Amino acid sequence: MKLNKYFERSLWVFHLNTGSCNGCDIEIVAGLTPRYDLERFGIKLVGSPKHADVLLVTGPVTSKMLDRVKRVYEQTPDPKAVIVVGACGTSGGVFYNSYNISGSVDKVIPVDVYVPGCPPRPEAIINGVLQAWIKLENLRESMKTAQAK
Amino acid sequence: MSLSNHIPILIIAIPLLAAFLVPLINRINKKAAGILTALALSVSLILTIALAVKILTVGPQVYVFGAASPSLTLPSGLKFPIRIMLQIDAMSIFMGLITAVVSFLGAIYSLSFTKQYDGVDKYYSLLLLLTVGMFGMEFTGDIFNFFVFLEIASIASVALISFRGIDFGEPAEAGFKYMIVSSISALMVLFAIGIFYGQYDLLNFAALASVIKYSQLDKIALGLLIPVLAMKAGAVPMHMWTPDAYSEAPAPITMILVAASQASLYALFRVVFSLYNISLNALTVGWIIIVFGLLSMFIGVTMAIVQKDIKRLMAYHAVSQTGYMFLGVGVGLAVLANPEALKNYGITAMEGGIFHIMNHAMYKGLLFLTAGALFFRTGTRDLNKMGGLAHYMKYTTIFFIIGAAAIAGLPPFNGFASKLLIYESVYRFNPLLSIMAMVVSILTLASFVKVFHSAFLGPKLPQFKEVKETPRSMLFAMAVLSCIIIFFGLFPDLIVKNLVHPAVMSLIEQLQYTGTVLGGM
Amino acid sequence: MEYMTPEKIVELFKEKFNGSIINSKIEIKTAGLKKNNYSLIWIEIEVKDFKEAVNLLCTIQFPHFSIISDNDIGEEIKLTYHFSLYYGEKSQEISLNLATSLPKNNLKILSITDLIPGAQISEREIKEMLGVTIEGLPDLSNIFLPKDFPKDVYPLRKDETGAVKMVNKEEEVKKVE
Amino acid sequence: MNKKTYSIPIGPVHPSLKEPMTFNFEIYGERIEKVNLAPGDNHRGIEFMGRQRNPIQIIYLAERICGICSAAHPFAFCQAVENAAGIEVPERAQYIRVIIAELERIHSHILWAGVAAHELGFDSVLYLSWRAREEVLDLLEYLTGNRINYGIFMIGGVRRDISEEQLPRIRETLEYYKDIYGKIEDIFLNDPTIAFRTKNVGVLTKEDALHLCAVGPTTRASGIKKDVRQDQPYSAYADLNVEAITPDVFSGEVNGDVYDRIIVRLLELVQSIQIIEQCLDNMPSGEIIAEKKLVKLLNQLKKAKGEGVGRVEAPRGECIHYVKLNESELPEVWKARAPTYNNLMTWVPMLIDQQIADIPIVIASIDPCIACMDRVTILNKNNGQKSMLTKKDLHELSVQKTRRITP
Amino acid sequence: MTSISLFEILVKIIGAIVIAFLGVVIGLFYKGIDRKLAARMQARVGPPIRQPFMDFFKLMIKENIVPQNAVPWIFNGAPIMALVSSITILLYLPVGNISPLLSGYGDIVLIIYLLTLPAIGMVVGGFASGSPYASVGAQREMVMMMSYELPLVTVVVAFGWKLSQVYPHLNIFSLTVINAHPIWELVGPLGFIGAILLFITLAAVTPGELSKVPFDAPEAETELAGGILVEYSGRNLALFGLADAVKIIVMTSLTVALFFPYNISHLLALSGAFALIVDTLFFLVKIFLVMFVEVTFIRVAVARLKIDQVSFAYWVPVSIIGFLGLMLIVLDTIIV
Amino acid sequence: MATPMGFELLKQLFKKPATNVFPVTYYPDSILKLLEKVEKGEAKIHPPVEIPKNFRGKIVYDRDKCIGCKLCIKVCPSEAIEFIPDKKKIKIYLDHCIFCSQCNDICPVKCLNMSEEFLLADTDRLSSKLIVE
Ligand code: SF4
Ligand code: SF4
Ligand code: SF4
Ligand code: SF4
Ligand code: SF4
Ligand code: SF4
Ligand code: SF4
Ligand code: SF4
Repeated sequence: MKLNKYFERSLWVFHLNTGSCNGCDIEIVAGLTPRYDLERFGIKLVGSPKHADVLLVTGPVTSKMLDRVKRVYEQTPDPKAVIVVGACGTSGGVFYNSYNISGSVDKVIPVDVYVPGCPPRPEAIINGVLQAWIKLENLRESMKTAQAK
Repeated sequence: MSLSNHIPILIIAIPLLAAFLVPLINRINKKAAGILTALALSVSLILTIALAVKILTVGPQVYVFGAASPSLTLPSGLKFPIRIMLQIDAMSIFMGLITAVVSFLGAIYSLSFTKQYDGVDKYYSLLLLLTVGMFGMEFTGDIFNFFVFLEIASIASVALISFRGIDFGEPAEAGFKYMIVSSISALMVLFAIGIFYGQYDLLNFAALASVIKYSQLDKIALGLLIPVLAMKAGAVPMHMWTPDAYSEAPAPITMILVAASQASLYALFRVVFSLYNISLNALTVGWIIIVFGLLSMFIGVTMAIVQKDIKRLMAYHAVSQTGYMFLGVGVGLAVLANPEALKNYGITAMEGGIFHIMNHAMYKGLLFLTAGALFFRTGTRDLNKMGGLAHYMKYTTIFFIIGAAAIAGLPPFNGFASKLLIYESVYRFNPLLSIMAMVVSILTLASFVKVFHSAFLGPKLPQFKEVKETPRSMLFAMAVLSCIIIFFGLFPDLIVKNLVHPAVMSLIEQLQYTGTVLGGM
Repeated sequence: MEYMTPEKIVELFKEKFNGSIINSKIEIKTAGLKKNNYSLIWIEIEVKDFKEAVNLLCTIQFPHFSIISDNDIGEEIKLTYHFSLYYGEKSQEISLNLATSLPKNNLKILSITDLIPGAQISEREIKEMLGVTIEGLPDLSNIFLPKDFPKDVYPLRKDETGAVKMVNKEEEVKKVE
Repeated sequence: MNKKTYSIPIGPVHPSLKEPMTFNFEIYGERIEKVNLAPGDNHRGIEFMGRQRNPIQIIYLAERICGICSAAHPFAFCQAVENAAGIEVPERAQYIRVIIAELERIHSHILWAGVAAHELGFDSVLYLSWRAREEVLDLLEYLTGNRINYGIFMIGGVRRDISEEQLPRIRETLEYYKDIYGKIEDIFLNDPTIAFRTKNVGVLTKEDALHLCAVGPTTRASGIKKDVRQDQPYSAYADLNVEAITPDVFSGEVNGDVYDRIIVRLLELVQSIQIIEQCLDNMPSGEIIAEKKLVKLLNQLKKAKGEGVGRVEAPRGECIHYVKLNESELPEVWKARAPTYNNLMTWVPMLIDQQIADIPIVIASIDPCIACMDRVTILNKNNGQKSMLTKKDLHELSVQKTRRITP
Repeated sequence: MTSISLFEILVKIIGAIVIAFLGVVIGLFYKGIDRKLAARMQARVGPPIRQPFMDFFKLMIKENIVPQNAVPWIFNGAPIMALVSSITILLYLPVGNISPLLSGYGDIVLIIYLLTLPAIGMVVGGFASGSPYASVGAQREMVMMMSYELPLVTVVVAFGWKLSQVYPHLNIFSLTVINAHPIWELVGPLGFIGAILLFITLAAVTPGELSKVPFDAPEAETELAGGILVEYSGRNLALFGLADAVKIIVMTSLTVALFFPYNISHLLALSGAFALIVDTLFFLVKIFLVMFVEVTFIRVAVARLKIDQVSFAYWVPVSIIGFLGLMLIVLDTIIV
Repeated sequence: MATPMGFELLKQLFKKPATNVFPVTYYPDSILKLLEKVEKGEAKIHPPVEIPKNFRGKIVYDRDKCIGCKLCIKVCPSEAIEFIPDKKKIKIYLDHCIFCSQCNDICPVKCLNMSEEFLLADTDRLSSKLIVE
């Protein structure tokens, strides 16, 4: 996997709803609109997982979405990050004890950043992105030092 | 008296001889028929090139049968030529080159392609005869001989079109259609010949041209010849035979048929320019030809877009491309009487039209060959049934792309070179004409992208698991055409200056044509 | 339009299906400061006359159909069809809740989609979630069940065929590291 | 060319669907020949979960049936429980409920307008209208403590009062919307490209709307005056004059196309503002909840027995909850039905014979809430014959139907 | 063909590389401006102007996935073809005072043809992807291409015809010549109106040529998930991005060359290198203004049209405007 | 385009954007260095949109006051609260919490409160930041 500093500056996001209540989804969209404007950071919503760098996942994983989540994750080219937005994606939130929910997203695909909240404010989502930046920059630093050795 | 003086007749004689030898040889060795044909045609090709070099450097050449010297045109005492003579100027040799190249490559391609057929000896004989007919039409200086060669070519064509046998309904039907078309045209041509002979007692082109008076009868003759030859050339609205004939004939034959239809086109130009020239009302006839051209362009391409049989589709494109030739030459003719305009753009337009003849023969030949290759491997011509073939037939795909790009007039392929000449001259005659020409080009492009998509792209289909690349001889033929296409596309100036321009001039300058024959009469 | 009072409607039903009306009641609810009232009708009817009752309803006005609610009460499954009548004008609407009970050994009811096409999804839901056979549903293919959903599980049943056994129990609070 | 149709699956993950839902379209060229709906991707089994929780917990579950209408479901649920248990809601609470519900309608309709514009590729409108929407979200956050999923409903009343000092802020926001409304209307109804894409697209006839039991703006745009707030006024609506809005109010005619649905929603925006103003003017003082002590409330519900229906006109149409209490901690039955559930089938007549390019806007035009619609249904495309009713079937059904009702 | 010295060829090659590089850089830069301006009109801060560069560098390190159904060499070749052909057009375009690297007989026709090539690259790439979305997108792109070509050709032919009437002996079908003889100076009042109509036509063709709203049906994000490009990722997507950026420069420069070829250096009485710089800067300003009008503003101010509406728009109203322009110019010439 | 939208957009071009540039306007050169600087007070983070008074943010738990009555657990809709029997105290997992504040309401001794903190994103959902004890 290659990483460069441009990666963080141009995160293209694919939004994946795995059974959420929509609350988080509209807050994500709100994050793109003028008040918050995620595009300032080069973040852009794309329509195909093939174009994505980041998967923004919302919602508990319903049985029917289980395979989809995995497939979309596989279709996303490396390097990639996964950010889970909202309580129900992070842990299930209010959705538990159901026959048709397989639980939090991290049971299905590896997750890099969690954004708790139900729904989190758009700023909290931006903060989630910030956590992802920090993680990526740390990763890059460590890759650099590893290479130096 | 060197052998080189006899080249013209050798070009015709060698294939003719081979045509009779093929059935004999076939008795001895099955493979030999094809090889003999290829050999004979390669000799013809070499001779044609040699002849071309000579004509382009020295000037038009005349060959007279049975005279003391082959170049002796006027037998002692007579003021006009009566002997059978071949009369080859830059235009004829230009066409001759096309014929030679196409038929040679057709023969090579056939080496592998005919494996699926029985009775290859007949196939090759007919192929050779067709070639003979075409050479004859292009080289002859005598209107009756023209008729004879036309018949030879037609009969060979009919047989070849229906070659795939009576048991297939369509080939027979297509052959039958072509036969009707041919016989009607033959009849008309004969009738026109009758008119000329009755009036002037002459059959020689040049001699006729020098005495033609543009009488009422001459007009009738012209009225007979133009539509009939346009029909043989496959122009709208007499194009109905082409889709059937082109799609049912075996692929290499289709390629040669394209050239054969151009031989008729050549004849048309010959009649209009060399026979009538200034004596006719150039503007009117020019416009008639332009309208033929526009109609062919549009109807051809729109019909093509909806086809699902790959060869039919290409056939309609052939109709459409013929339109470009008409357009270019038509504009040239329309301004023939206006030296200023002729110089400014008329000549360029004609160069475009004539150059397009050669280019069309090359890329359309290539396209038909690729279609043949697809048919050879998949057994179908239905585009809806094909798909994903680029996975298996890489080279064929590349050749197809080259052919398609050329026919759509994309740079840097030859189609662009000739279309450019047409656009940039025709618009000065009438801007709408070149707008239409360009739009048709784009439609052509779209149509071929569609074909490309349905035949070559998409997932691998299970029924084509066994499909392999085409055999080598077929690839060779396609490769040669591709090289020619690219070469012409990269160095159009070279070709235009050395081949096309002289051809155009020989059409325009009627006097020179008659002069070579009649010796400054 | 002439509006029937809720009492009249109940009477109409009683007239027509006297024997099979199990019980019926009219509820008056109020709201707001002005205490405007609106009424709900609850009718429970035997299965055999259920379809006819819907038909009768349709002769009053084409009803708005909302949903079928279900209740698994041991030996029977009670289905309540929620309709409303006289919508379109202020405060005139009457909610009509038509209930019927199906014994578990004969879970069958006639489809009403021929009368009210909009009921299709709800009927399918009932079929899926409770295993009730809807007779005459236009598309009887097994459309609602996911491929891998067990055939004998009906999530909204409270008996042994319910979905309790399928619940994903891993998702619990106590997931200390 | 022979007729070669091909099928395009759309969803469950597709940019025009912000929520998972699967459609299968049979396409010929660019035209839609057949529509197969296969929802269920978002099915979480909410009713099942709810039947294992106490009513207070269910409020929050109901709120999360749908994040956009996060007032409508708890509203309907609370009403159902109150009806079942015979709890009287204080008047002040009724007014506060209505104010929140109408604020939600404002936010939801603007949200819809933005999303619809986005589906049309008109992102500027999305941006500008969502900027306007932020104001009402700020207000909701100010009143309830959260932008979405307000958590303000409680059985027997509301959890938070609207205090005196909060009133000016509400009026300010309403003034803001009155100010910009003219602009919004101008942009949506006078823009030629929007009209191009929405007029005569996705037509739902009055017949079809009636027979498919469509609700909300979808049915009103087809000319059916149906609005729970008018038909059976609940809560403070009983004191107000709410009239169902149909497009002829604005344009004088009813076509039932997407454009009409835009008209209806925009006019409802004004209506909501007026309703809130009336509520503010007439708000009575008093308690805001019937039982303040939650523990007591829980005990009361544990003892209650009865069944109740709660109906609420959500932004997308009638939202109905049914609750049956039977002297137990858990409700015996909880049934929730969202508006999209009823509107789902209207897609079929709307989409047949339209073009691929119309799919997103037509789908969006009913403002679907798949999350709520899917709360119980499991629909799947597990075999080839999964089609919903085709237009023909529908037509036949409606013909039969018409014969039956018109003697 | 005149003999060209080795040196000349070398200069051309180096020039081509420089132009390609500059074209790409300026293209990306302008794309950044375009995004920024669009964002500002939408009341947002928007991405920094260098954002397109970062997108590009990021895409270059991403994994390049070739879908199973695709034919790899065609799939990977398509973006290269799109980029190379758009760069080639650049070589034919005059920049301010500087005449193009390649020019000659009929190069404007060549440009029209070359303009179709990036689109063809996209179409082939879309078809090669083997995904239904991409196929629908590719079909739409073809329909678009067929539609906008007629008005585009009309504009170009009108120019050629007018010039050929005024200067029968000039090498008229060449952009350099057109650039040197602004249309406004050649025509009377009727022709002036005609020229304005032609400008409108070209302004309408540009967004189609660039697949921007309202003519972005082939990529329609909400319908086709990115349409033609759904299956592309990594390097290939980056190349398509570059091609797009270069095409913006190409189309705007074309408009400038046809309609606003004026330079300002002689007004300021400048000469030499200084004039060159001033004119080049002025040229950049001109293409910026053209881009703002033809691309940025239109794309934010309207909704996407459906593909049948697009082709109708081009075949009927836009073409009619073009023909009217042509007719007015012809009338203008004939009457005078 | 002379549409209503066209005018609106042109006007907007010359207005200040509506964006609240939290936390910084553009991506900084290095996010780590920026955070360092913020720590040292050399740089400032632009604050989020104003938070209203009764905002429901992260829960604050007054451990000492809690009497271990488990009422909060009873009403918590998302099973976010765990009871620790030996200490008779509770533990709240914020990754489960939906910030409904129901536990606050029911707590008889009011030892639970909602704060204004809401920037809770983390790379680990069980990090100490997300568990309130
Ligand atoms: S976290 Fe809450 S708001 Fe977000 S999707 Fe889940 S339930 Fe909805
Ligand atoms: S692969 Fe399937 S889920 Fe993914 S974008 Fe394409 S259609 Fe949607
Ligand atoms: S139409 Fe609305 S609800 Fe449906 S996916 Fe699009 S944005 Fe979501
Ligand atoms: S329709 Fe959807 S958004 Fe509206 S209240 Fe119901 S669930 Fe919520
Ligand atoms: S589907 Fe409707 S009710 Fe449900 S969350 Fe979405 S908008 Fe709300
Ligand atoms: S705020 Fe709500 S979800 Fe969070 S711990 Fe308290 S009761 Fe549970
Ligand atoms: S309700 Fe309050 S006192 Fe009781 S356990 Fe919860 S926090 Fe402690
Ligand atoms: S039951 Fe006791 S501890 Fe609980 S609220 Fe009532 S008085 Fe307080």
